[in-house]
Amino acid sequence: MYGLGVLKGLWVTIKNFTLSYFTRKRLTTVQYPEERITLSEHARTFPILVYDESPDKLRCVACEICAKECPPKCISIVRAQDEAGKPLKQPKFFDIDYSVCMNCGICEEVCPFDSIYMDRQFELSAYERSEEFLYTKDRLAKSAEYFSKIRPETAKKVEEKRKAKEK
Amino acid sequence: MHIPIDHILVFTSILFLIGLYGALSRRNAVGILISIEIMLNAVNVNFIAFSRSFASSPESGQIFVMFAIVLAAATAAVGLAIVLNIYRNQKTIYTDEIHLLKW
Amino acid sequence: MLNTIDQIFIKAKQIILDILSPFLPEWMMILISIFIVIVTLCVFGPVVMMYLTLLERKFIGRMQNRYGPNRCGIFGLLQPLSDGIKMFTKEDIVPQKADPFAHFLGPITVIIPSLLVFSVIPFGRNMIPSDLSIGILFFFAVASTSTLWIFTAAWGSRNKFSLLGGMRAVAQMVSYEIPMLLSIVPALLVVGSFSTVAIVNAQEGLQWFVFTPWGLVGFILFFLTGVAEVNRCPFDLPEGESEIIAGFHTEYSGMKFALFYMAEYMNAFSVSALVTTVYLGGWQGPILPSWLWFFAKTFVLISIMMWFRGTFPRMRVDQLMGFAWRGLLPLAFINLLAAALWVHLSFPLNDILSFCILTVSVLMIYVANRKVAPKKRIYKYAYE
Amino acid sequence: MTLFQFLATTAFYAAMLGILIAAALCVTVRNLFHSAVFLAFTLIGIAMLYFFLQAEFIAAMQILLYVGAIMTLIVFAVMLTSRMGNPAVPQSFKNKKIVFLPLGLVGFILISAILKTPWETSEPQTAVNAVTLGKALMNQYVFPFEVVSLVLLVALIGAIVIARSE
Repeated sequence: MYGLGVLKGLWVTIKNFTLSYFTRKRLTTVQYPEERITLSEHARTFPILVYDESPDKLRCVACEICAKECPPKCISIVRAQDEAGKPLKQPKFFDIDYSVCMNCGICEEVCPFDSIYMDRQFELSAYERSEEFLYTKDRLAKSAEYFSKIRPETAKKVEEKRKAKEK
Repeated sequence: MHIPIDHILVFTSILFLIGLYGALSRRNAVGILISIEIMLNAVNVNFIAFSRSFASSPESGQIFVMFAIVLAAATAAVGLAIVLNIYRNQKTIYTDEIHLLKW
Repeated sequence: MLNTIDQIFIKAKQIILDILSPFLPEWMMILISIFIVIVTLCVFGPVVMMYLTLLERKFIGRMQNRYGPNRCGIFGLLQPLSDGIKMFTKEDIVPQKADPFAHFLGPITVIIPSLLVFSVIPFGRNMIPSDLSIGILFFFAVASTSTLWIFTAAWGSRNKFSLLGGMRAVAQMVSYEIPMLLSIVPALLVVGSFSTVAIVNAQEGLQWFVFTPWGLVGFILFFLTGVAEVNRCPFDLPEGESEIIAGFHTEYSGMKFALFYMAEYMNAFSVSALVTTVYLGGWQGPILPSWLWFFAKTFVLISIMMWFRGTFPRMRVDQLMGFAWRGLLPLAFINLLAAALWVHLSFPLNDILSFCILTVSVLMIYVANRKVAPKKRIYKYAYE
Repeated sequence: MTLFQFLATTAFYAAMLGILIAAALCVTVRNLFHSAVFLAFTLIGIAMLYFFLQAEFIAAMQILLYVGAIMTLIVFAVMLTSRMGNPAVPQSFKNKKIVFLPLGLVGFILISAILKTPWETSEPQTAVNAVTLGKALMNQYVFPFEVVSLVLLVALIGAIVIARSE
């Protein structure tokens, strides 16, 4: 009948309205600063560098594959050199411009040494756009425990792979 | 609230003259129709002013004004329809440019 | 005791007058009493509008499984205040090509009818700002001018979208004005006078007009046309955000837009107030004080309007026009006939007769307007 | 002459002045849309005059019919015929000064006639409300009432036929 659709529509909205006062789960909104939704395992925001023991011994060997692969070219690496000028297997400077990074996660996929991974920190507001968003090596470095805390499965896989490689 | 009637009559005649001036001096057909509306209204005010001091049937003035308003609506409708038709055919509604007897 | 609560506002005004009377001359007192009524109306209008916006946002929020605004104030109660401040401080941009006179005139002249209209609505027992002998007619006369002012606003902003919105607004309001006027006439027929106070007095106790057959149809008719006249949800083509940005008030920002916004909500309030006055018995009600009855009924009607807004998509222009001319107008004429019969016949017969006339006519209009599926066309040569 | 009589008469004369100004503006302003808006102001002013002259029903009818309906017609006509506002074209005849001659003549005759005749200012009757109007319309003026509805029907059909685009 012509008018039934109208009545059904009215019934649905008034049902939503009345029941929203009784069952809390109908209301989907999350009061953001107070409550937080739990991020899923594969949430990714900005890349971080992982180290095992201390922040200056990063897993990264400055091979610059991630810098080449990065679509917006926001990673810049300078290889470290010892006194004699021989290049070493670690970066002297490793800067990621967070304001340019588009959180694509390609650097995480291409890194052969499991050193660069995507963090899930998204509250990174700053007053100054240019300097504060240029993350240097020490600000990027995060411990392996932190990494395994935020991404348990991938950390487990990476650990097995590394152990297999060491044997 | 006693307003001497000749004050109202002077006012309506001035209003009528303003409408007449508009009708005579405007080139735009719609402008002329607007001025005719002013003249009609001036006459209506006269009716209402007189109808108050009519002993026999005081409401006759007001009824006449109602008929006048209705007929003004009818004339406005037909007049504007004609103006639209002229505009569609001649692309202009300036009265001095409409001088072809047929289009 | 109940009578004191009922007349509480009248007594308050009387108290103020008594305080002031020894100091001021007699003629000043009359001006003061008029002035008090005007000030309360001018304060009451915007305040009602502010809290209607909040009520609407919370009501529709809850319908869409989310909270309404609850950040400013305890339950979002200060939200209208913050909206007001935002509207004040927003920059008021006038487009360079706009016609300054019409653009400036738009919001002023749109707000005047929506404020003037409050002077005729009876808020409670002898709580009517000015009891005109042509109450209802004054309401419609003033409400019908808003068509022209909306068009001045649309024409003044010299912008294709607002012109479209303006033309849609004029077409819609003109075609919904006739059913609106005709849906009122049965009530006037029964009461025999235009004044709103007489209409409310005629609905003594619980004999509201809505309980008579023609009253129910008239109520539905008047409510639907009222929603259309106020450009609210199912009929809000003039400011259809999706297709013509914001319709006639596209080029307005800051306080001018706030005036349009305020005029819309005040019109919604005054139309639902008039529907309660004519069909739901105004402030007539068994125990509660009269003004409480009036505001309760008006807010029920306003929440129904908001309920419409939460549910219905916008109507297409041809559906809108078809609904007015093919649906509401014939029903209004027949409702007039049924009401006339109802008045002239005795009790048992008149209800039955008018009831059957109306049900038959509603079904006939419904059948006449049903879309007939085109017959299946057989292409003779295609099949050989 | 109580204060209210004084207030009412000054308001009446102020309304009259306002109407004259609005009408003068409506007739002389170049932009056609502005003259339509000023016409609306004159019509509302005249409705206020009717309120003062205790013709409330006519005032409401004036606003409802004139400003609500006829003004919409005029505004639509203005919109459809003007090329999106180019007031560059002169809106009035070049030799419009000549118009003042007949106007002055007619005005002089009219106003002098008005001022000379002694209007018998009888006490105004009781206010005519909608009820007596309705009764008169239905009893005494029922024939013109029907004829006017016929005229409206004819005008309606005529306007549609003329303005209909082929």
